[in-house]
Amino acid sequence: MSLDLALSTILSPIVLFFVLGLFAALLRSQMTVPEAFAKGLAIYLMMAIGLKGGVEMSKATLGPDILILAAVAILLSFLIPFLAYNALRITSKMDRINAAATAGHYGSISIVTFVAATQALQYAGIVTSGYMVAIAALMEVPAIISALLLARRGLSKGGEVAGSEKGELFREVMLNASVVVLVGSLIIGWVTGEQGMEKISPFFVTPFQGVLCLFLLDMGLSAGRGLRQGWRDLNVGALSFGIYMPLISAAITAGICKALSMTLGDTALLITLAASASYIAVPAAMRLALPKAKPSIYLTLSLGVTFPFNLTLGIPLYILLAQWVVS
Amino acid sequence: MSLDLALSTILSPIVLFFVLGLFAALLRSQMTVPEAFAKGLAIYLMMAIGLKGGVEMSKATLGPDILILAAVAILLSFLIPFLAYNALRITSKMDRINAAATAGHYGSISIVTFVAATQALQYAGIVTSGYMVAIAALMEVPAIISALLLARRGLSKGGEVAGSEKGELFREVMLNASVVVLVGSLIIGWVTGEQGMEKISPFFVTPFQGVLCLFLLDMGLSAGRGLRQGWRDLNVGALSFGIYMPLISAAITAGICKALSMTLGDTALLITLAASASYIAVPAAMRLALPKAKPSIYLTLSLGVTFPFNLTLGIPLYILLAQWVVS
Amino acid sequence: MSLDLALSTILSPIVLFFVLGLFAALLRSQMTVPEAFAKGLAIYLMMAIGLKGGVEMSKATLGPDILILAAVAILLSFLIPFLAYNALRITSKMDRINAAATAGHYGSISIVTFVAATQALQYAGIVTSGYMVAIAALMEVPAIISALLLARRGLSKGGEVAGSEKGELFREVMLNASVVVLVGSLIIGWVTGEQGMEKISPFFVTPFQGVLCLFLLDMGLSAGRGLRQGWRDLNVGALSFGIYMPLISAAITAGICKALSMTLGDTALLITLAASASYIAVPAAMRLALPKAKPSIYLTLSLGVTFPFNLTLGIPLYILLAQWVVS
Amino acid sequence: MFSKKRIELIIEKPAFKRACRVFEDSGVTGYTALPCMAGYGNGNRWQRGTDLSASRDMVMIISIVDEDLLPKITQQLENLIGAHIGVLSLADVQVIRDDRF
Amino acid sequence: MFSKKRIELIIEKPAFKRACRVFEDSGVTGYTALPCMAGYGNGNRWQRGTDLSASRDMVMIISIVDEDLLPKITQQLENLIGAHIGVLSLADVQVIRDDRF
Amino acid sequence: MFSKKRIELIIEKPAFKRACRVFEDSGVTGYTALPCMAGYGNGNRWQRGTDLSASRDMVMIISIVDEDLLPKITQQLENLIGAHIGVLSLADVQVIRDDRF
Ligand SMILES: Nc1ncnc2c1ncn2[C@@H]1O[C@H](COP(=O)(O)O)[C@@H](O)[C@H]1O
Ligand SMILES: Nc1ncnc2c1ncn2[C@@H]1O[C@H](COP(=O)(O)O)[C@@H](O)[C@H]1O
Ligand SMILES: Nc1ncnc2c1ncn2[C@@H]1O[C@H](COP(=O)(O)O)[C@@H](O)[C@H]1O
Ligand code: NA
Ligand code: NA
Ligand code: NA
Repeated sequence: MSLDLALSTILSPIVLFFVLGLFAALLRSQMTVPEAFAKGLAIYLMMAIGLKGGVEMSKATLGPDILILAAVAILLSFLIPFLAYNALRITSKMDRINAAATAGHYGSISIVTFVAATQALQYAGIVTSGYMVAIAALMEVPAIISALLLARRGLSKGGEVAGSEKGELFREVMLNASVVVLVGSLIIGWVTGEQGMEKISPFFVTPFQGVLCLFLLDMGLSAGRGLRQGWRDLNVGALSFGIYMPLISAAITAGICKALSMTLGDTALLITLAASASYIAVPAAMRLALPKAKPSIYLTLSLGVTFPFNLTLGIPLYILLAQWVVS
Repeated sequence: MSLDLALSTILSPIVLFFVLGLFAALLRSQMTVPEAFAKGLAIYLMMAIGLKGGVEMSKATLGPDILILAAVAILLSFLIPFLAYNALRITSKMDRINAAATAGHYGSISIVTFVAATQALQYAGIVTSGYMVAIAALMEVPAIISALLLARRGLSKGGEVAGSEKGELFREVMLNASVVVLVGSLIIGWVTGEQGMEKISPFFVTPFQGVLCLFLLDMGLSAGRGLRQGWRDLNVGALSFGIYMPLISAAITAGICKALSMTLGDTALLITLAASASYIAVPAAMRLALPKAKPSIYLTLSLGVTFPFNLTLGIPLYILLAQWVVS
Repeated sequence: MSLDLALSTILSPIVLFFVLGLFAALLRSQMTVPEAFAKGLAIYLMMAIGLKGGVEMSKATLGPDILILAAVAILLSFLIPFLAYNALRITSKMDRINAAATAGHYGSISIVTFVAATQALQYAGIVTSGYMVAIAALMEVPAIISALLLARRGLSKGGEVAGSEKGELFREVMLNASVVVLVGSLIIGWVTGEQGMEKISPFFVTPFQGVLCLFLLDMGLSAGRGLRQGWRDLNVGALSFGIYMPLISAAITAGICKALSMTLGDTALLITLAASASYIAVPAAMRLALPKAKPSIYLTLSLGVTFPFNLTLGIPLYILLAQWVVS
Repeated sequence: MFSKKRIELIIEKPAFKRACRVFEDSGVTGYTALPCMAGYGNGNRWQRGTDLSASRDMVMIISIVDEDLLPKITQQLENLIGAHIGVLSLADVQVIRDDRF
Repeated sequence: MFSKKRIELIIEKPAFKRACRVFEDSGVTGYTALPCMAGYGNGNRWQRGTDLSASRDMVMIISIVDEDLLPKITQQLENLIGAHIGVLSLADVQVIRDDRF
Repeated sequence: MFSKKRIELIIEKPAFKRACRVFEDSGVTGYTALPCMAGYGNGNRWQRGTDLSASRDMVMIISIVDEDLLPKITQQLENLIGAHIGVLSLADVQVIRDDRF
């Protein structure tokens, strides 16, 4: 039955559209989903999962475990980069700054991977908690601080870049679109509850999976293009990092979830979050904070290697891992 | 029960997403809804309300009252700017040209405010007439003529601006997107009736409120940014105009509705239209016709002050006013 | 009853929104549907029809007739340009290169015309086969080769254009958005079947006709603008070609369908495909391959004349023709 | 190589059509317009997409013209940016084909 | 300050990739492309978004190059705009770092 | 006609706000930014819309300034493009109104 699950995840329309985009880009098709349209869909998706999480939170009673879970999530996001940094330095010959910037991506999360995991779990009939959306939001930012700490030694002490302003990174990071929309929608869903949701669910719930197909077609195109342009800048050590690092994070997180005796669904989601890597919020922050690090390295790894791996093989694997840990 | 109504309007997801956008912008978040996406949604919304109004018109028999109502609406749009102009000149020290341009905005209408009022009324179970959409369209343009009449004395007699063409303002104004789409959809809805609507209602009716949430998130961002950038150009007199002027227009219109013995729903909608101010069609027209007037003044007032006020407090107030007048 | 059908096609919201856009553009309204939004909708539409066709294919058993049909379709696309070229050269005084480029457009197809025909047939309760989507995709490209063959003699032998690369045209054409998305979605629909479709049909099936309205509003604007800008470059012979050519293609195809004893629905669709002309894939290819040909000629004809004709009068006519041929 | 003038006009979008007419009427062989995304002037910043009316957007129009056309066109453009928000500058450029412009 | 040349090529989008190859093959250190939104030439106006094939869109490519590269690159670009719709102009600019270009 | 300098800075979008502050703090009367859509440098191509973070997009900032401001502003911009991806060039232009810049 678990193999069944894996297969049905991989052969879902969502994943197949991603693969379609990936191949189109690798075959050098010029087709694109217009940037403005894709960004609009991204906002829709974040509103939808925020609302859904919020409504579910409004129905549940939240115990103190959620605070422990929140603390654990923040710690995971903060600590994974240190592990990732050392792994990178050992297996590839990447310099400090690039290793630090890349490590930051792996501490943070990919919300699309999270959504895809939710869909796979839902399909398998496994229940998840609404507050996991809040956990996801909490894990976006701490990794950026770790990246800065890791890069500190590699940075020249030459003073500020012209035009920089105190707090610009903080504002960029804490108020980026995904934090604002996710957290905002979560709160709105929480406040208005099931009743408020009723009228807007024909837009935010019913067509959700279809929109995801369209969005993942675009993600496939992006991932394929990232890979095609960037793989020359990476050696085998670095490329393999894009696959073994999520597995390491997954294994560690699985242990933690067992210790916290979390439910099957939440275990699978936390594993997925830990194993996923950012390709929106962190790259933007890194260009500001560590401009010497090369986007062609970290974006190729997180978007071109880890994201496709997680979406196709990773998620079924993480669900199996969760099943094994929980049972 | 009426306080209930007010509360449920303010705590509806639509308004809450607006407030989310407003706060994000005021806190200087960089997040944006892509322009092309937001404009696409705006066209969707106008098609949807046009169609809905048209279908309702196809079911009702239209008496001669509708012609009287149309004439009254045109007059309101035409006359309110004269009132607004004098109010502005008295309470703020705004110069002629800017006062005239701003006054024009308040004679015209905001279709989003109209839609939000429709939703609140629908939620409260209050019936409205389909032809109110046509009334809204009729109120867009006359105020622009008033603004030009008001500004005439302040204009230099120095001949035409290079490159201007006869009729350019007329074409800009009469064939702008909102007039074309609203009126066109109204007619299409009217012609095809309920039967034609059936197949397209899963797109234009069911998800409507959800789309409105996404659109109002963007409107919140725009309003917040407008306010943050523009408030320095305005004194207290001007800023307060953004709130007292809608109330004056509302009061006058309430009296007129009583005289016409209109239904509760239509009264509330006409009050809302009169109290709302344009931030799309009129600004564009003013840049052409009165280029010396400052957008930072009129846009800040209509989009940054009046629109948020109407959306949150205004609409419940106007409904209460309508209830009081009709009963 | 057949006149009824014609009328109900012409008065469907889809066609009426097209006409609205057409008139708005001809009256020189500035309104536009943002490019990024329209392109996003185009991708949605292609995904939706690909999926639908694929799912239907997964339910049917495909006999050898489909291979014959495929061969016929490819041949039609390849041969129609030779006919069109000679027709153009005779009835208008168009030069070789422009006639060849234009002829290429008429061998290829318009997927929106195809979709509109599907809707009209569905409305009339006439069944069509899923694999007709594949047939449509097959007919996109061969005509481009014919255009190149036709233009060969008119081309200077002056060597390659600077910066051109071997295979660029092939890649442009074979991997353009519409081929990738149509064929990709068809395969995905085929693989995942009805079960996979279930979860995504609230996005891809239910709102389809509504989205088509919005898309056709934009097409109307494009067609109207194309016509307004381009008609001066065309004489009466050329303009009439935009109407008589589809009729010739339709007549020939009707005969072929009879010979193949195809079903009513598929006959109507193949006639429509043959009678339709490309305005996306072929123009882009022609700019690369025959840069001396003028877009104002071929785009005005295919988008400004033939497309509006097909959408309003052509489709009902082709359905009647199919009924007459099949019965 | 031949010497021509490059006219660069940054102008508010609502006046775009007017600027086009000025160029066309003055007999230039062509011009090209580019969208702008943000800007600053007089202590105020503007940014595209902030305002649904797009009335604060700017566009840049570039035209390569023959020196002979300059007097007429600059005078007209001066009138235009006297009324509308805009910035005009001229530069020397070289082109390959003299008769193209 | 060092003197360089600024190449500005306005070219139809379908030929964009070809133009890129010309620049790359001629050994420039880089170039940047900007989208255009409207234009006029030969009595015809075009406007972005009017035509779904985008085959009438134009793009502007800017490249700061060393004078030494000019002969080769202008000859190739001349060939390109001989076949495709396009406008080429060159201007003098100053840069701070000589070795960057 | 008065002589001014035209500063053209092509810079990565994440550093856009910093560049704006540099211009504003150095006292220019204004600047205008245009979106870029693609580019090439160091053997790598980039293209807008390829990457959801938009962290590889570039923007072009143009500012017409008085010669007097040049030393301060170029020094600051040099610092900026020392840290961030960017290309700076200066050109001579003529303007009609001297006091505007
Ligand atoms: N003198 C010019 N200056 C700037 N752009 C031009 C000029 N002439 C032509 N163009 C551009 O090149 C396109 C084609 O022009 P043409 O080849 O004259 O039809 C026009 O639509 C403009 O975008
Ligand atoms: N010589 C140049 N002329 C114009 N733009 C350039 C030039 N060199 C680099 N660029 C732009 O700057 C970006 C980064 O270049 P680089 O720093 O060389 O990797 C490129 O992608 C181009 O957009
Ligand atoms: N010196 C300048 N260089 C380039 N663009 C400018 C300059 N001054 C003003 N602008 C542009 O013109 C707009 C209006 O400027 P202003 O008229 O000074 O408010 C600004 O928002 C900029 O986009
Ligand atoms: Na992670
Ligand atoms: Na009003
Ligand atoms: Na055809």
